[in-house]
Amino acid sequence: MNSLIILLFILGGGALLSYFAFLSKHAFGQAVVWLVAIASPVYFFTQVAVGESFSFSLGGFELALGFNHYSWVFALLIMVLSPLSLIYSTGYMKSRLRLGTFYFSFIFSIFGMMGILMSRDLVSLFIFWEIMTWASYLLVIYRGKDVEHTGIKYMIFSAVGAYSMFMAIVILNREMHSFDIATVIQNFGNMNAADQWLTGILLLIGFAVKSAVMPLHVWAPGAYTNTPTSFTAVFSGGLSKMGVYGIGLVLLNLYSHSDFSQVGIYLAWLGAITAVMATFRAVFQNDAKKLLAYSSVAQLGYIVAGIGLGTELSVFAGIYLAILHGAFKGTLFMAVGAVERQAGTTDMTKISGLIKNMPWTFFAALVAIIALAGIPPVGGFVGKWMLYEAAINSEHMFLVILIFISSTAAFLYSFRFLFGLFLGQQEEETAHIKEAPAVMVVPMILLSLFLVLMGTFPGIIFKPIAAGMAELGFQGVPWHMSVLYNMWGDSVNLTYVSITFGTVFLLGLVYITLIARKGTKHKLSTKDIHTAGEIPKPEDNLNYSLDFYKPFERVLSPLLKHKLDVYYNEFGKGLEALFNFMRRIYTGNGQTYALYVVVFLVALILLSGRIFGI
Amino acid sequence: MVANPILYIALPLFTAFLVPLLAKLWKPLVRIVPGLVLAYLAIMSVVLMQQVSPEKPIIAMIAGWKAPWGINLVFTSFSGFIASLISILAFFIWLYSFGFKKVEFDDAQKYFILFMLLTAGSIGVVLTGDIFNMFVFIEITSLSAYALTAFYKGRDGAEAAFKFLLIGSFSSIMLLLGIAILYTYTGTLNMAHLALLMPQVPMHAKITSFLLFFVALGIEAEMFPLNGWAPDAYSQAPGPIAASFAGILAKAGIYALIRVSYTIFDLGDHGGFELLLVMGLITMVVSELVAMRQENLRRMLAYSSMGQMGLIMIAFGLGTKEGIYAGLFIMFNHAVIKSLLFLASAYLVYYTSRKKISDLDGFGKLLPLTSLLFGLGAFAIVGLPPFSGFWSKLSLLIATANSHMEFVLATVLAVSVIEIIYYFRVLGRLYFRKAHKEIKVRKPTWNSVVTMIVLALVIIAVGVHPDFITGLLHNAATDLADKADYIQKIIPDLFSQTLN
Amino acid sequence: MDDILIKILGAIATVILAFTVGMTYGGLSRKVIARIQNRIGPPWYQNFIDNAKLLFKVSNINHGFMQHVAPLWLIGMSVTTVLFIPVLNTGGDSWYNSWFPNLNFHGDLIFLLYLMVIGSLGMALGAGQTGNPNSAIGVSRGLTQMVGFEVPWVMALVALMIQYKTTSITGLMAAAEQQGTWLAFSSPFATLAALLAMPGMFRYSPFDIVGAPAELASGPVSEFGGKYLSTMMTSGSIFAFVKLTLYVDIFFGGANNLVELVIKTFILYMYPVLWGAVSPRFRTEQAVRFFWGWPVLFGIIALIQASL
Amino acid sequence: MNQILTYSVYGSAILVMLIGIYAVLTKKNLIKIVIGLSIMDSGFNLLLVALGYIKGGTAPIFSPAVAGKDVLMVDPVPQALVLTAIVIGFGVTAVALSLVIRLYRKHNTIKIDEIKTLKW
Repeated sequence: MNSLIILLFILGGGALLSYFAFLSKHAFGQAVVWLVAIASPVYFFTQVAVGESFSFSLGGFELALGFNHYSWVFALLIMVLSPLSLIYSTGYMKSRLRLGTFYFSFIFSIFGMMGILMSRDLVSLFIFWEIMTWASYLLVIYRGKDVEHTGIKYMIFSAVGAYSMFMAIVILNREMHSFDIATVIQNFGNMNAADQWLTGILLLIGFAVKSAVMPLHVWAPGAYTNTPTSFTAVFSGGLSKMGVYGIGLVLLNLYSHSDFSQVGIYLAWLGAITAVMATFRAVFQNDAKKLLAYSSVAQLGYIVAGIGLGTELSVFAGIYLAILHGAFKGTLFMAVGAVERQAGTTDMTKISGLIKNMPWTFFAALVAIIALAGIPPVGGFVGKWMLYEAAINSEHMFLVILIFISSTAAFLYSFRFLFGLFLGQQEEETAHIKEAPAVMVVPMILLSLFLVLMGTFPGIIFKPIAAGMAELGFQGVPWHMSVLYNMWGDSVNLTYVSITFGTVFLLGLVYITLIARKGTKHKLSTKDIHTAGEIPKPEDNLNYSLDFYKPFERVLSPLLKHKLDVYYNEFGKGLEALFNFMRRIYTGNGQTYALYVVVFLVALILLSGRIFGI
Repeated sequence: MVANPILYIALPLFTAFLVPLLAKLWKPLVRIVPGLVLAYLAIMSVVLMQQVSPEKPIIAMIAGWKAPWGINLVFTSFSGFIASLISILAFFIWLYSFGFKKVEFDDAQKYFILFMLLTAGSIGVVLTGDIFNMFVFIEITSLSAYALTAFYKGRDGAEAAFKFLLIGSFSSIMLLLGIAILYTYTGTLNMAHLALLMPQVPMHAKITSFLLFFVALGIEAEMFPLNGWAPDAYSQAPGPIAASFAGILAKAGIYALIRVSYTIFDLGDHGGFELLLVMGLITMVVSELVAMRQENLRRMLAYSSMGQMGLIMIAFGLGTKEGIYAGLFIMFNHAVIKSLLFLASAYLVYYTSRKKISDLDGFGKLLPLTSLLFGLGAFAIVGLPPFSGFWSKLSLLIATANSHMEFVLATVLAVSVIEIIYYFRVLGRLYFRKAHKEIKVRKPTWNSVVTMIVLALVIIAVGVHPDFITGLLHNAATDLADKADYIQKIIPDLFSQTLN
Repeated sequence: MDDILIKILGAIATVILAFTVGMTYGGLSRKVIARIQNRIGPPWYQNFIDNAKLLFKVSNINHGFMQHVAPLWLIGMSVTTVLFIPVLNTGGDSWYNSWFPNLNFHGDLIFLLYLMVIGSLGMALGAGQTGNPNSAIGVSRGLTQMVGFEVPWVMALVALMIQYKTTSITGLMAAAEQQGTWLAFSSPFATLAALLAMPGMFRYSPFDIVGAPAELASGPVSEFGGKYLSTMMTSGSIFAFVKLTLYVDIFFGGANNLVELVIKTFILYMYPVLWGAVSPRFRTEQAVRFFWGWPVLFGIIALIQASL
Repeated sequence: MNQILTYSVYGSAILVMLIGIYAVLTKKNLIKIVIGLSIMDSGFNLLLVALGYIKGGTAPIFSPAVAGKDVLMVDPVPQALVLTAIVIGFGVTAVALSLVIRLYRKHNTIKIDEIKTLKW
């Protein structure tokens, strides 16, 4: 029995099994989930390897499964992130309502993702893609919050994307007489220009929807917010990367062999604009989860920009960012989930100063935020650096500026996030809140440690990425364990950075703790603070959390006035009015119907000359 | 066992007229005997499908007259497939309606008589090799359909039935006219013989009769703008009958349409197929768009199945073998899935008078299994893997792409997005709304549950492993595509004469 | 072993130099401003005294771990940065030249840009934990202002990088040397944009919206005292030196010996100080609008010039 | 002359059909519509019989009288068709009328454009 099939079997069977197990008894269900969460990664890392393949025929189509080095990179991400968040969600899911459905869809979407990555032909790719889509849709609407709005929006956009992909697939099949991806890549250049253009663009649309590129991103914030947070970690961290994976395939494997290599640049621009706009939106969110949702869109913007730019370094940066975004955004969503579970809300105007209550969560969030902001010496910096260097080296200067604006503005929401949830005044209402259970904390901590490790030794990830780049046509990408080079030979030596900063920091820590140790009063209440003379009354609000960035909002107000999905909604309304009008065709009067029949016949007979060409 | 295509028609007709006598003996026989007969037919069709192949169709002569003089029943891979589909589906619909409504005895009697007539007629339409005979069977089917539509006195069945009848009688007139024209020029009524003599029919007559056939059968096949009767009939007929309209009546209609335009007339490549394609496209678009805005669940399903019929017409309108294959696949899926949807919806809106979609709120908790099956059907009908709907959509798109029709491709896909929207709206209401107060729930009876589960299993099985039926579909497609073979199998001597 | 020793000694020397110069400049700026406002003002070594006093203050207060380590972020950042910045030109022939090229060749501009942010983020977190609303307000203003001035500053840098096909400071300095003129002359618009962005970094009035003594009680630092504040002062003065040196290195041809360095940096330093002495404070959005006005325009011109 | 005769027969048959169609499409009264339907049917039957007629043909019955010698017979098939069509038409009309009764009981009217509860 082939190992790929066994892996798929573990996931798919686990999904069904968990559904029925939860029907019978809660404990069984938990057991099954743990089983899957442990078995699948263990099996994956021990038994499955690149190069194994399994081909079979189904419904008259020759289907083939098997990882290549490129999809392997993403598979690593999925297989690390998803089990962790599965374990996390055993602690996170408080309500036992429809748990079976939840875990079924959760595991089934993991099944879909792994399937996408291991499918070597377009049919199975599409099948797994659709499975992933509807499974994640079930999770988006799981909470039952505005199903008619957010859920349908997600489904519509996914469907549009998937079907444009579908169209491209069948047209490619017409030209190639095969669904095999390798064959398609080989013969793509031989198609006529129109077909190349059409299929490529359709595929890009299909993938861009999942990776939330403007103007197809409007589903993302709502969907990310509505999903149960333990899945949002996978949703934003892993599932959106499927789109990135596909974009990489299309741009670098198909278009690079054709005369449409410029498309990548436009996509990069779209990505950069997405990054800027989403960042600006994220800055002004009051709900931590929504903030993260927007920031995910922004980060995906970077990734797409990196891959769209299409130079060796930029693609490298893009894939690296994709992996790392999976890690840190997973951590952040887990942290938010922990807060949501313990405090009951993620509204930053309602809660504050949780650092004392949930120190571990804070630590994980802190590391992840530093990674998100791309500050050394944590892993995020590496990706950011490579992205900038790539953009500068390829002299797309305004692109650089856009990316830079968005990542500078990212500091704003990064701080807002940490401050709003964990810092600031510690109120009595939140004093009772406890740290989240271990099953939730441990995954976060693991991921954050991984991020710290990446800060100094990114080479660990560079190795598989460099191998994967070969599939995209970049043979022998150079990489070093902890030195970054750009294309002009300028470099950053991460070890020196970490050593210097670490030494100074540690020396300083010793120094600042020891000096005047007697007189140092630790952990004062946040109530006794310097208030320039006047004594705050107990009812005074000392927590600055509303309109945090009002001045910035004033600056950006002309830009923020336009929201894209407003236009989409108007469009939808117009269509529905049209349909309502069309219903009147069926007047309900039998005679009218009879009249239709006669008129139709007469019309046909009159037009028969035209129809039958005589 | 005795396996002969004639039994397909003889047995149900016989039972239909036997039922009143049986009632005299023992009332439950009225419910039981039709089931036994249909079960026999179902088993028989399995047996026959194993015997038949494109090379050797099963041809049964009535009263020993050879074609073209006698009327014969032709059980080829194509017609046999549809006939088996209909008979098996009929059996399950009987199983569903076995205890569906504890109506008083007379109604049950009528119900089963009419249902048997409907089945017999539809299978007759599919199997007969004689065009006038086909007309007669169509009339039998429509008459029983009118009566069944008006089955419930409580509802507006009569109104729907009258509209149906009004349009239906137009269809019968046109059919007869078409037949008459053909007969005047060829002097035969046997389909194969007609196909053989078709080249010598003058063009204008050929076209006129073709258009007459096209419109008349288009009415049965729910083609726009001839499908005004469909939504009313679907929404007013009893649940299982709505299912059998989708699975049996419409299938017979589309079969006749295809048989006429593929086998009898040779106009296909001169515009006949294009006409079918365009009308199918229009039908699909209009129906799906209208379905989008329905408040009434049954009407929504009705429009959606009209849309599916449009899809089938598109598939056959492509005129390629792949197209036929896709069309057959969609016919199969539509028969199974839409029946499941209608049967499930019958329980979902059982006690609500207006059958509003808004009455479905919160049924996911009240009727978990039924709602689940409905959802499964919805997933399947919009063509999400791993359900059977996906494969038919895939094959249709491949066929469309291979005949270089990007526009049709795009339209079909765009419309399926709309389909997704309105089906998922319903699902959202089912599962994520608070149930209304004082809502009465009818728990499904065991037999209907069995029926629905079997249909669902078929959907999943075909979805996971489509090779269960692809072989049959391929045979059927090859059989339909090869016209000369059909003629030669039925009237070999005449065929050879014309050849030399 | 030997060269490592040299490295460490050089590093220490650099830090001490930076500290002294920064502190002195701070004191001098106070003096200058006082004179402009027609006061006598403190002596130039006043900052040293303050720092020492704070350092040996017995009672220190913090509200939790983040505030405790916040100054360390700052000091760590400033020391690391100063070690990655070439203090003197490689061409210089003074006997002490070999001390100062510490880690210049192991980091580049983009890296520095990000390095400079660590401090302010750590600072912000520390200030956030104090729970003092003024600190939070100050932080939000500071970050907003940062978004403001980073844009023209980065535009200028990107323009230079693309023009000279290098992203490292040493590379830029080498380019300046071999073309013989300062980059200030060869690419004036970039210099203009950078110079206009500069006061935002130094946070003197009119850009002192973060501290804003009158309304925010000196904002983020308001909860810091004693050793914490002294550490901040130290790192602040080092960081001032860092910024000045960076400007001098990039735009004004670097310095071959310490004297030249001191002269250049002091002149450069007087520019924000004098501007601040005579101008009132902006509101936050005004500041951002200022930076996104002319400076950005110059930046764009610079970019276009670079791409030609 | 004969041509004119035959064509007039065809024409009249078609005319009857048109009258029926006219009635169906314009009359609001359900009864009249049903009548229109049956007029349509009969017009069509006329047409069919006329098509099958061959001048001077006898009834297509193999009686001893005509045995052996070749006499001209009218085509039997159309007549068979017509017989079937008549029967079916009768059935349809019966069903239609019963439906009309049902409709009248429910809506208290037989105006077709007032019976539009099912629409859109």
